[in-house]
Amino acid sequence: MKSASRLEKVLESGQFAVTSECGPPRGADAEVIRKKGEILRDVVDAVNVTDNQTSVVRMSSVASCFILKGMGLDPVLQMVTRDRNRIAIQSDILGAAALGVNNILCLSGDHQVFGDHPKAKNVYDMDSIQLVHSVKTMRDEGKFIEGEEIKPPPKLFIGAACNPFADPFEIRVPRLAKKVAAGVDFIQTQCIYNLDKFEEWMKGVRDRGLHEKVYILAGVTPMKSVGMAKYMKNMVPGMDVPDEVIERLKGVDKEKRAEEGIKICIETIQRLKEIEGVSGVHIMAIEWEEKVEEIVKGAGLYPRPQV
Amino acid sequence: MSEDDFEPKIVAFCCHYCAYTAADLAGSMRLQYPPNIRIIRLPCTGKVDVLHLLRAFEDGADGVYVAGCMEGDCHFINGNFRAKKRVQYAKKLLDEIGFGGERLEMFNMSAAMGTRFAEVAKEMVERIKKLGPSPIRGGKTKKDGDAL
Amino acid sequence: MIVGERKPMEEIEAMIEPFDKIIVLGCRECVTVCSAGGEKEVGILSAALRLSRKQNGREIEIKEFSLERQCDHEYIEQIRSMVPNYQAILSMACGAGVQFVAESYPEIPVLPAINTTFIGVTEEQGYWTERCQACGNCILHLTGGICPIARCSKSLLNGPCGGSSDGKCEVNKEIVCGWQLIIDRLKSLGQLERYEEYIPIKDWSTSRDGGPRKVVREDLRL
Amino acid sequence: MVIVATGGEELKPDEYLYGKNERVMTQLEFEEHLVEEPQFSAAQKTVVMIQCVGSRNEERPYCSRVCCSTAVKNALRLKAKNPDAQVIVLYRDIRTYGLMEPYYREAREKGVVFVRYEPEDKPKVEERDGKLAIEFFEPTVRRRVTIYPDTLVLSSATIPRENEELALMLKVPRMADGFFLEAHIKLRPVDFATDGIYVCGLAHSPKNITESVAQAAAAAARAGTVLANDTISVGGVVAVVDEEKCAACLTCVRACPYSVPVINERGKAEIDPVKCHGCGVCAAECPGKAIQLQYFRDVQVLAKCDALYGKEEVAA
Repeated sequence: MKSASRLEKVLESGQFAVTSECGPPRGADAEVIRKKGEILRDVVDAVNVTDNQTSVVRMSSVASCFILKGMGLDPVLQMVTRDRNRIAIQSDILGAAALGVNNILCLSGDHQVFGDHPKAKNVYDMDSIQLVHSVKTMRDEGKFIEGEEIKPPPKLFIGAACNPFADPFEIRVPRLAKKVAAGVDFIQTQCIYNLDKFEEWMKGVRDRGLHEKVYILAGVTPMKSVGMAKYMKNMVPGMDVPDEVIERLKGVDKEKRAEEGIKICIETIQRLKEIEGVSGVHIMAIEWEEKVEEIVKGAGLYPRPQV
Repeated sequence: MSEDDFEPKIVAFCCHYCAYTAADLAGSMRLQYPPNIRIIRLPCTGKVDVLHLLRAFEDGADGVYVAGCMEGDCHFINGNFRAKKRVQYAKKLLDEIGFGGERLEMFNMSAAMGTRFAEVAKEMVERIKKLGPSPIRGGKTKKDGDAL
Repeated sequence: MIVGERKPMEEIEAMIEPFDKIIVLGCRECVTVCSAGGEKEVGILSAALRLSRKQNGREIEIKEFSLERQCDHEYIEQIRSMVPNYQAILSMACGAGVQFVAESYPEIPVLPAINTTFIGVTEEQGYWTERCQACGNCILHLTGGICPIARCSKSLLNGPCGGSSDGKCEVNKEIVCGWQLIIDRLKSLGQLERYEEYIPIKDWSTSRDGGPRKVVREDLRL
Repeated sequence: MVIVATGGEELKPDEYLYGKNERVMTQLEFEEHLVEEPQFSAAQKTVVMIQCVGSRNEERPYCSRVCCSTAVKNALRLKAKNPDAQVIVLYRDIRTYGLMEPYYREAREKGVVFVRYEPEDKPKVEERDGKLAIEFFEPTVRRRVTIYPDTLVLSSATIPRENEELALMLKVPRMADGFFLEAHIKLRPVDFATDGIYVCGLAHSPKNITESVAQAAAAAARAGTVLANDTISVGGVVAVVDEEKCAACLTCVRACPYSVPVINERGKAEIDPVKCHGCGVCAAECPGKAIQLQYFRDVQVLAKCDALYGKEEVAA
């Protein structure tokens, strides 16, 4: 075991893992996190905590993880390289590890123009692959980026994101290979609506045997409405929402569309379970955490294993 | 100064091959147009410089216009297009300093359009009469909040 | 070359508001080439400033002058005799030129008339784009000759982020994804496998992060 | 060297039953009948001619110049062959200008009747019982008169040939009616403003043969003044580069519509005065003010600006 992560244990034991996420509040109230944690308790194996997602200022990811940890959940610390240089990043990693956080997801982060502080200076001292490499060096070699010894090193289960749908498509598998080589333990993918394209990518992953070196958790997000589907299709960079998904939502009554969105999500998970090399799912129910339980149960993934 | 007794001074930068010849034709045709227009001949409106436009205003012109060939008919291929863009740039600059970009304009006409030449002259005199004297000759600036 | 563009008139006018006698100082190097601060722009800016002042009934005396370069002492010396007759210098050089003129004339305010934008190229007449961020440690040999630091909005060194779609950057559809360009170039060079070479975390100390930089060639020093 | 001599055509009218009744024809067609068909003249008891058909109206405000003389000539020719034929010419103004006035007098002496009509009250032409009926107001007797002629001859307008494409190609101007426009009506009557292109004949405006010949000779002579020389002197309106100021930015190289400027071995822009067309685009675009167009230098243009408003001092 590389860490004390529950997620790692579930995956190591060969069971299909389920993770979800929660976005910290835009305020200083810890209750918001606790409520979300309560909803997800026992429903998933680990909970990602986003790091100022879409560049909007929110409660610190490290602090939010600490709150969840205190409730007995297994948080995944999301860490973007947009806002911190290598000094701050390593410092936060040490802090998170000291507070009992066992998982980290290494990201570059959305560009700040999308957020509430578009005039900010971005940092990008490193990219997400370099962050993976740095965390691995810290954990396995017990060394900081510049080579100084860490006493004791942080024991973190290292994750990264992957978008099988972004361009250029031909480097999507090589990019995963690069992350694997840098030392990533698990991958959480972008939301999957285009299963055909995802399977094509997975085939490329299997051809290179990457699924044997890294746990791949396929991302899913239930659609609440046609508007949300269209927004994701047209406005969210790197998102692939096929027209038939939108058509299917349009095909039912307005008040039943959310229900239909859940149904689509469950069907997607069932299909993902069958794909060789997919080790779990990552359910991103954006501000809709209360539905995760329904999805997990609907997909036959409940109860979660005790490890 | 009322609109009636204000006689604007207007400089017209005219292309030798069209607008200037059109002015000549307007004369041969005995067409009347206001005497407020002062013509400066250029080989092509592509020779018009933003600096010249601004300097004409500095010298006290109440209005300035550039008259080039019909689009597509420039004797030098595309000088009139360049002139158009420069006039747009200078108009923006004049707006930025509160002088008013509408005191400057670009027109297109062929050498055969003596009548159009006279019309443009009238049109421009009327426009400038409405705008009043140049801000540097006692007229109002746009920054006084007295925009037309 | 260094690319710049003239500041908005309002900002320049506010800057020179206290003065009635100024020098507008052009530079005949980069800013001439990118039409930001050459002799022509000096003339246009001066005319616009005079016009603006005149209409408000307060005239300004402007000396229009252009130097070969504002980043060499010897050229800057050319205005020494005229400086005492003026209240301020409005420099139409890049930020380096403005500062070097200021260093030479500590007794007079030296003000910037242009915004220094980037190190770039002329794509076509009137259209300039960025190519280099002067990081001080070139990696173009690793990335197919296209710089990810200058041309990726996040300066990512190991590939495009998930926001790249249709070859365009997530920041804005008008920005070409730098990594798309790198991949395309590596492909045309038949070196796509080079993409998988890990580029380690960069030493930014050669960039501005190492403090103001200098280049010294002892063999050339007098 | 180009001489534009595209000629003109006779308008095929769309009024007075032209094309609908075979007795209605143009002057050119009438003339052909007179010359080619010996019996034609003898068969003509009454012939009516209408002047200014398609000319001097809103669409074509110009006078076609040859129609009055042609009408008089054809009337006299008919009278010579068939003195009994009655010829009535409905006109607005008779313009047998120059030395053709005697023919007009002769026609009247020979009994050709000239009746004036006003453009507001043009003759009415219609078919009545298989006959051609022409009704018009006779001002001397102040009555409306109807005549049933054997032939109605229309003095149709002279129009330019289809020449728009040529005008665009040569970049030479045309009037709204399609005739080419010379550089100056009085001072440069056969030149275009563009060097080396001249105009003559009906391409320029309606005129008679003598006038066309005279103008053609003039155009040929103008072209000859150039062709007769072994060398030509180009105009002085050319762009010159001040190498001291040139930043070799390539703006002029890119801006020149004729690709004349080059960066020379000294790393400065160079403009060949023989190739330069003198448009001044480079001078206007040069960000270093290193290029001046001779005769239109900045100081000259600005001096004109200054002078317009009584300033004597010229700012350089």
